[in-house]
Amino acid sequence: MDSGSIAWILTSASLVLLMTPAVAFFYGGMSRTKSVLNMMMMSFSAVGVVGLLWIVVGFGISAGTTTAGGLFGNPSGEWFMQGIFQNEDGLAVILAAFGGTFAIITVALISGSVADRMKFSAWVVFAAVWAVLVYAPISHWVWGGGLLSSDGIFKNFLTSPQDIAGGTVVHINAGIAGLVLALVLGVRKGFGKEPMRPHNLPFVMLGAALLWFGWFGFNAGSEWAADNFAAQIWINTLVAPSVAMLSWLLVEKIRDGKATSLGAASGVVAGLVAITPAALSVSPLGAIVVGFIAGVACAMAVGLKYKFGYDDSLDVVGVHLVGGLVGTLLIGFLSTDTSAYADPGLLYGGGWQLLGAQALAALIVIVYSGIMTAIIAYAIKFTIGLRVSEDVEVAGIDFAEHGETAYEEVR
Amino acid sequence: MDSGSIAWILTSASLVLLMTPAVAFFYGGMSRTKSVLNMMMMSFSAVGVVGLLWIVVGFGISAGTTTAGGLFGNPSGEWFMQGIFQNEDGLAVILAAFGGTFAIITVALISGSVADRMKFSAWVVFAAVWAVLVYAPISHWVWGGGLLSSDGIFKNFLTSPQDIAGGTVVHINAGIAGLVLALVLGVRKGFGKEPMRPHNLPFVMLGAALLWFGWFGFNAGSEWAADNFAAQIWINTLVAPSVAMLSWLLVEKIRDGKATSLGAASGVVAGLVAITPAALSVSPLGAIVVGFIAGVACAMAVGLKYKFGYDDSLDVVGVHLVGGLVGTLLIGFLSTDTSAYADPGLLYGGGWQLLGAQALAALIVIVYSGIMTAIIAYAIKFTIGLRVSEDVEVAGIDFAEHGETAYEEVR
Amino acid sequence: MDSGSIAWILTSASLVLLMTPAVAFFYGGMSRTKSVLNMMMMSFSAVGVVGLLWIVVGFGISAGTTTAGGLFGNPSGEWFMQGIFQNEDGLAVILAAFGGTFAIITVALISGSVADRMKFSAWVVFAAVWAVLVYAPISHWVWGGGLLSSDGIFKNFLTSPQDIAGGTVVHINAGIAGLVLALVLGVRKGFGKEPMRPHNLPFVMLGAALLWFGWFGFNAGSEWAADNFAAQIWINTLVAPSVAMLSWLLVEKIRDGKATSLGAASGVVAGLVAITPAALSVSPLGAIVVGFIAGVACAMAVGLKYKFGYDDSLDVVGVHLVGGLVGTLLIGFLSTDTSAYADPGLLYGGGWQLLGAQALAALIVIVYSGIMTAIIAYAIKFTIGLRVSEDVEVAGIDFAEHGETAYEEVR
Amino acid sequence: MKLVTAIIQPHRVDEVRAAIEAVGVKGVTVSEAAGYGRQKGHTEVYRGAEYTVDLVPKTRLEILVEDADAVAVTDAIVSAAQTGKIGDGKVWVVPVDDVARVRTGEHGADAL
Amino acid sequence: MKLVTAIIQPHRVDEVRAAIEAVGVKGVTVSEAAGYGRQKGHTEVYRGAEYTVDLVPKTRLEILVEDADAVAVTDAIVSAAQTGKIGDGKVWVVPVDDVARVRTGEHGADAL
Amino acid sequence: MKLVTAIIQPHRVDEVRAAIEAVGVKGVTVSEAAGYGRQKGHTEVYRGAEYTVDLVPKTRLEILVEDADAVAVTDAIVSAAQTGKIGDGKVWVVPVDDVARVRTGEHGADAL
Ligand SMILES: Nc1ncnc2c1ncn2[C@@H]1O[C@H](COP(=O)(O)OP(=O)(O)O)[C@@H](O)[C@H]1O
Ligand SMILES: Nc1ncnc2c1ncn2[C@@H]1O[C@H](COP(=O)(O)OP(=O)(O)O)[C@@H](O)[C@H]1O
Ligand SMILES: Nc1ncnc2c1ncn2[C@@H]1O[C@H](COP(=O)(O)OP(=O)(O)O)[C@@H](O)[C@H]1O
Repeated sequence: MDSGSIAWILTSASLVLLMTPAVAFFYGGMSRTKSVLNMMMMSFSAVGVVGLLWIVVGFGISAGTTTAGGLFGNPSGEWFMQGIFQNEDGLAVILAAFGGTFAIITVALISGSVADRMKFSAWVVFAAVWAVLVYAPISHWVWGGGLLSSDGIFKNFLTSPQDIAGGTVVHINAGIAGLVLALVLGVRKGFGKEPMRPHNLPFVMLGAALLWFGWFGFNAGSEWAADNFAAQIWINTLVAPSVAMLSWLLVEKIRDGKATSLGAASGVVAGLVAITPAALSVSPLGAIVVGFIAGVACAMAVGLKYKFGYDDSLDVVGVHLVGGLVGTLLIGFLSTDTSAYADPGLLYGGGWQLLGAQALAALIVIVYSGIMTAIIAYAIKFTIGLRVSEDVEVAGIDFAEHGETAYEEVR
Repeated sequence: MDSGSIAWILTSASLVLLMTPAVAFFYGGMSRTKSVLNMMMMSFSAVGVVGLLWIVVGFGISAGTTTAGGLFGNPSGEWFMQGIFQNEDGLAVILAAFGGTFAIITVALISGSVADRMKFSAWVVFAAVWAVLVYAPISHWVWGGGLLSSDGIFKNFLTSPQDIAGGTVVHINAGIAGLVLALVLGVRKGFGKEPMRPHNLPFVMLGAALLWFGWFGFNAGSEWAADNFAAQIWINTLVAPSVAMLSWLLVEKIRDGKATSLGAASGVVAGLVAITPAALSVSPLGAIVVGFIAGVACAMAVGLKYKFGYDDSLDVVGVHLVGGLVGTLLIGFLSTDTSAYADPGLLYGGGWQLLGAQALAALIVIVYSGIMTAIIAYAIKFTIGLRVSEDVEVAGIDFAEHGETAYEEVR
Repeated sequence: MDSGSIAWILTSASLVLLMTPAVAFFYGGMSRTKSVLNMMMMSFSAVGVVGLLWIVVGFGISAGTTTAGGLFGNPSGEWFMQGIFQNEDGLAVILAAFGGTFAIITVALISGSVADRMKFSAWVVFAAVWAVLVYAPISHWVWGGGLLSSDGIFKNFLTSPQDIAGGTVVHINAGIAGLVLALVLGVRKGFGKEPMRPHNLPFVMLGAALLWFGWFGFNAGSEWAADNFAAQIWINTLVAPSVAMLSWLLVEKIRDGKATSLGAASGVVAGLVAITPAALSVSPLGAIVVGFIAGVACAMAVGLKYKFGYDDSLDVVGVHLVGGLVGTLLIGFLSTDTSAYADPGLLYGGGWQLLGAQALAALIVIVYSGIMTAIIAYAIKFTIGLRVSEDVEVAGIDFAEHGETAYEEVR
Repeated sequence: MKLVTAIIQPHRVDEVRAAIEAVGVKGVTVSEAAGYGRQKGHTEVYRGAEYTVDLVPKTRLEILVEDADAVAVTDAIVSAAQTGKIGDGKVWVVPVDDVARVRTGEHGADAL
Repeated sequence: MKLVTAIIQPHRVDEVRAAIEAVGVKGVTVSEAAGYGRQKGHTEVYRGAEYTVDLVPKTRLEILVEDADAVAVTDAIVSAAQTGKIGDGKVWVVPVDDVARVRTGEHGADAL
Repeated sequence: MKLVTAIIQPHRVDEVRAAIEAVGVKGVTVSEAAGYGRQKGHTEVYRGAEYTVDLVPKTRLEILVEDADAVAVTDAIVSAAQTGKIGDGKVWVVPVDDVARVRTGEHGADAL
C-alpha cells in the first residue's frame, strides 16, 4: 500500500471537486446581476446530478471492461460502485471517485455558453443525459483502454495519443458541446449590441484562482501517484498559465490599449486548459511555449462569436475548445524524448505520426460529442423546451427560475 | 513512520480549519447587510478563542487519560500541549491538532442561531466556556475512550455506537446548543414578519463550496490514515451531499414551485452533516439513501421555527440537529456487514441493538449539551448580558459592535 | 522514494500558490471601489511574471551552486529548469517548484503599499526585476547555503540564524521593499484626511482565511517532509495567529472601544507572519507568546504611517516588516532546547549569540533589500514613470489602467 | 422648463429611452429606487416562510424638458413603459425655475 | 398635487411608512442617499487614523399627494422619523403640475 | 425656498462641496445616478466586442436653499464642477413650498 500516493489522490480528488464551484464563480462573476444565481446553479446542479450518476452508472461505463469494440465499459458489477468500494487497494478506490470529479466539471464547463436563457429543468436533464452518453464513453476511450487508447484504433498505428489529464476528454469535449448547445438555443436578446459586462470581476478572479489551485490536483493527480512525474506536471501547471496570462494581457494591451483583469483570469484558464493534455509530455520550456500560444490564440478566439453570430456567452468555445486543441496538437511538436511517454514530437526528433494521432483523437471527440450534443439538445427542445421566455430573459432568469436575486439591495 | 498518512492528516487538518471561515461565508451571506461582519466575526473569533484553548487545555480534556468514570480526560501533562509536541510520532502530533479544528468549527456552527442580536463580548465568553465544558468532554466520550465508547456505558452492551466524524460530537451537539441559545436570547424584531432574505447568495454558495471541500478532510481525515477506508469515506462524502442537494431542490420545486440556490447550498450542507457519522459505516448506495432522506427532512425542518416560534435565524437546528440525527439513526439501518465496524444495521442482517446504541448516544449528547448550554447562556445573561439593545439591532449590529459596515457604498 | 513527503510538498506548493490570489482579496477588499481590480492585478501579475522568471532563471540563482562568496547561486544548468525536471527524485523536483511559489507571494505582498496610484506597467517591470535581483539572491543566502547560512558569514560564529519559512526572506524583505517603494511613490491624494475605508470587508476576511489555509503549506511544507516536525509547525501555525487575532482585537477594544473585523483579519496575518521564521524553533507555548506580541506590536504599528507621513496604504510595513521582525527576534528568546535546531534561546538556557545572529540576518536583509528596491524604483521612475496622473488617481485607477470597474452597478 | 420624473419597471428602461429619444429628448438621468403603490402586498414564500413583499425595485428617470414638451414626453413614457400590470409606475411633472449646463455655464433652454 | 420628499434615518423607514399609511398615503418611492446637515463633522477612529465622517447614509422617500394632504403627510413623517438626535433629516414639499399612472394612462388626482 | 439639484461627475464631489460650503450652504443630500446628454454614445472595446456606452455614472446633489441663495449656489456648483469636457453635468432649480426639520419640527427657512 503506497499511502503517499493515496494521500495525494485523496487530496487531488478534493481539489478537483472544488473546481466546479470555482467554475460557478468564474462564470457567475461574468454574468449580469440578474442571472448570477442561475449561472452558479448550473455548476452546483452538475455536482449533484453527475456526482450521483457517476456512482450509479458512470464509473462502470468509464472504467468497466471494454465492450462494443472499445465504445464503452461494461457497468455491470459496478452499479452503485458495489464492486470497487469493497476493494482493499485504497488507490483503486479513490481513483474511482477521482474520475467522477472530472465528469462533474466537464459538464459544468459547458454551462458558460448558455448564460441567461436556458430553463433550469432543461439544464438538469441535459447534464444527466450528456454525462452518461457523452462524457462517460469518451473517458473510457482515452483512459479506460477504449477506442482512442493504444488498445483501440491506434493499436496498429505507430503511436497513440498523449492526453494525461483531459485535453480531449474534458476541454475539447466541453468546448464543442458548448458550441452546439449555444447554436441550438440561439442568441440572447441584445447579443452583440449591449455591453453585457461581468457584474463582479473579483468573483471572476476568485473563480480563476480556485480553478488554478484545483487544477494542480486535476493535472498532477492524473499521474495517479506521488512521484517525480507528478512533480514535473506540477511545474508545468504553474508555468503554462503564468505565461498564458501574460500573453493574453499582451494581446489586449497591443490591440485594445489596456490589459484587463478579465483577460488575466481568462488567460490563466486558457493556459491551464492547454497544458492539461501536455503536462507530462513537455519540458518546462515546452510548457512556456504551450502557455504563450494558448494565451494568444484564445485571446483572439473569444471575439469570433461576434463575427460568426453564435452566442457562446462566456467563451467556452474560445477558451476550452481552442485551448484544448492548442494543447493537444502542440504535443505533436513539443513532446520531449525524456517524457514519460518516450515518444517525442516533431521538434524533439520524432516524426509526424504523433501529431497525426493527436489530431485524429481530437477530431473523433469533436464529431462524436458534437453530434450527440445536438441530438440531446433537440430532444429536450421538442419535449420540455430549452429556453425561457423573452420576458424572463429580460427581467432576469434568477427571479423567474429560482425565486431569488443574488443580492438584496434595499435594506 | 507512515509519511503518507501524516501527509493526509496534515492536509485534512488544514482543510478542516478552512471550514470555519467557510461557515463565516455560509452564514455571513445569509445575514442582512447590516449584520454581515458580526456574523463572520463569530466564526473568526471561534478560531481565535477555541484555537488557543484547545492548545492550552482542550486537547488534554479530550484526549487525556479517562477520568471520572469516562466523563473527561485528564489534562495534566498536556497543558499547552507540552507532552505531545515532543512526540516523535508525526501522526500522533498532527492528530492532536486535527482535533482542535473540530472543536473550533463546532462552536462556529452554533452562531447561526443567534444572528443579528448577540453581544460580541457575550459570544466570545460563550465560545470559550462552551468549548471547554461541553465540546471537549463530549469529544472524549466518543473518540477518547470515554462514556459513549466501547469502554464506556456500552461496555457490557451488545454493540457500541458508530460515529466516524462527529454526527453526535459536532452536529447534534451544535444543533441543540443553537436551539437552546436562540431560546434564551429570544426572537429578533420582525421575526416571522419581515423577509430577512440572504443579502449575498454567492457568498452562501462560496461557504457551502468551501465547506464541502473541507469536509473531505473532516470525514476522510477521521480515518486517521490514507487507506482504502479513507477512500470509501471520500466517495460517500461526494455522493450523499450530491443527492441531498437534489432532494432538497425537489422538495422546494414541489412545495414552492422553484428550486432556489439557498436550497442547493443548504442541501449540500444537510447531506454532509448526515453522512458525517455514517461515512465509514455505509456503502455508496447507503450514502445515497442517507443523502436523500437528509435533504428531504432538513428542507421540511427549516420551516418549523415559524411554527414553534424559536428564532433559529440561519437554521442550525433544521440542518445540524436534524441532519445529525438522520445520519446517526440511519446507521442503525444501513451499516453494512462489510463496513470497517463489521456490525451491520437492520437492513444488512443486524439486530435492533445498533439502532438502540445510536439513539442512546444521540440522546445523552442532547441532554448534556442542552442543559450545559442553558446554564452557560443564563450565566452570561445575568452577568455581562447576552443581547444588544433593540436600537442597535434595528440600526445594525455591525456598526455598533465593530465600528464597521461590510461594504462602503458611497465613494 | 518517500511518496508521503512528495504528496505533502505537492499539496503544500499548491497551498502556497493559492496564497497569492488570497493576497489579492486581502488587499483588494481593503481598497476603495475604484481601485479594486488594479490592486488584485498586482498580485495576479506577480504570479505570471515571477512564475515565469522562476522557471527561467530564479530557481538557478536561488538553488544553484553558491557563487561570488555566497551572494547567489549559479543558474547555468538550470535555465528553464532543464536540469531538475529530469531528476528522478520527486521530492527534489517539487521542492524546486515550491520555492517559486515563495518568490511569487513575496513580490505580491509588496503591492499593498502602493495602492491606488502605481502604473500597472511600472508594477510589472518592478515585479520582474525585483524577483530576480532581490528575492532570488536573498533566498539563496538563507536557504541555498549562501551568505546567511551556516556556510556563510555565520561559519565561524557560535550559531547561525533560524528561519524555517521566511521571516527574513519573505516578510522583512517584502516589508522594507514596501516601505521604500511607498516613499519613492509618495502619498495618495487625501492621505491622512479621507477615510479610505475598505470597500468590502468580507473580501478581506476571505483573503485572510485563504492565507491562513495556504500558510499551513508555507510553514509546514518548509520542513520538506511529512514528519513530526511538520506536525509541530502545523500546531504553531494554528495557535500563533489565533492568539494574535485576539491580542489585536484586545488592543482595538481598549484603545478604540470596538473590535473590528479588519483587526481580526490583520491580527491573523500578523500572527502568521511572526510565526513563519519561528514555527520549528518554538513550543506551542512559545507560539502563543509570539502570537500575542505580534498582535499587539502590529496593531500599534499600523498607525505609525500617519505620524511619519509615508503612505504604506494597506500596511505592508506595519504587518510584514514589524511582524517579521517580531518573529525573527523572538526566536532568540524562545527557541527551545528540544527544537529541531537544538540551539536554545535566552529563555531556554541559551546565550545571546542566537539573538545576535537573528538580528544580524534581519539587518542585512533590510539593508540589501532597501537599497536595491530604491535603485529599481528610481530607475523606473526616471524611465517609464512610476505613478499615474492625479486625475486618474481621483477618478479611479481601475478604469484608466484596465478599462474596467470591479462591479457593474447600473443594470 | 419642466422636470419629468418617471418611476418605471427596470426592464422597460430601454423601451422608454427609445421612446423619449423619438420625441426629441437629448439627455436623461437614471437612478435606482424601489416602491409600492397599488401593487402593494404581494405574498412570497421563501424557505418555509410566507411574507409580504412591498418594496419592489424600480428605475427612476429624470428628464429636463422645455415647457412645451412636457406633455409629449410624459405620454411617450407612459405608452412605452406600459405593460398593463400593476406596478407599472408613475410619471410626474414639476416646474423648474432654471437649468444650467455645467460644462459651459449656459442657462435656461440653451442648457438642456 | 404635491411631491413630499423626506430624507430620514434608514432605521426609521418602517415607522414612517406606517405613519403615512395611517394618514391615507397609497404609494411611495424609496431610494438610498447620504447626506449631512447640522450633524456635520463627527469624528471616527479607525485603524489608528482619526478622520471626519460627513456623509451619513440616509433613506429618501418620495410621496405624491393631493394638495390638501401635504401638511398632514409632512407632519406624519416628522413625528414618526423623529428621534430628537442630530441627523434626523429633512422633509420638503414641491408643487407638481401633473401626475400620470403608467398602467392606465390616467392623469391628475386619479393617478395617485 | 428652492431645491437646487446638481448632476455632476463623481470625482468633482469634493470640490463642489467645498464651493457650496464657501457660499454658506449648511447641508446637502448626495446620491448615485447615471445619465447621458451630449456625451451620448462613446464607444468602448471590451473582450473583442465594440459597443456604445451611454449611461455614465454621475453623482446627484440636492441642496435646499433660501430663494435668495439659489443663484449663488448654482453658480458655485457650475464653476466647481466644470472641467470643460462633455459630461460635466446639469444643475437645475425647483421651487419649494415648505421645508421641515425632522429633529425639531421647525418649518420654513428655520428648518434649513
Ligand atoms: N403616491 C405615490 N408617491 C410616490 N410614488 C408612488 C406613488 N404611488 C406609486 N408610486 C410609485 O409607482 C410605482 C408603481 O405604483 P403602483 O401603484 O403599483 O402602480 P399602478 O399605479 O400601476 O397601480 C410604485 O412602485 C412607486 O414607486
Ligand atoms: N440644506 C439641505 N439640503 C439638502 N439636504 C439637507 C440639507 N440639510 C440637511 N439635509 C439632509 O438632511 C439630513 C439631516 O440633516 P441634519 O442637519 O443633520 O439634521 P438636523 O436638521 O436634525 O440637524 C442630512 O443628512 C441631509 O441628507
Ligand atoms: N435633459 C436632461 N434631463 C436630465 N438630465 C440630463 C439632461 N441632460 C443631461 N442630463 C444629465 O447631465 C449629465 C451631463 O450631461 P451632458 O449633456 O453630457 O453634459 P453637457 O451638458 O456638458 O453636454 C448627463 O449624464 C445626465 O445625467
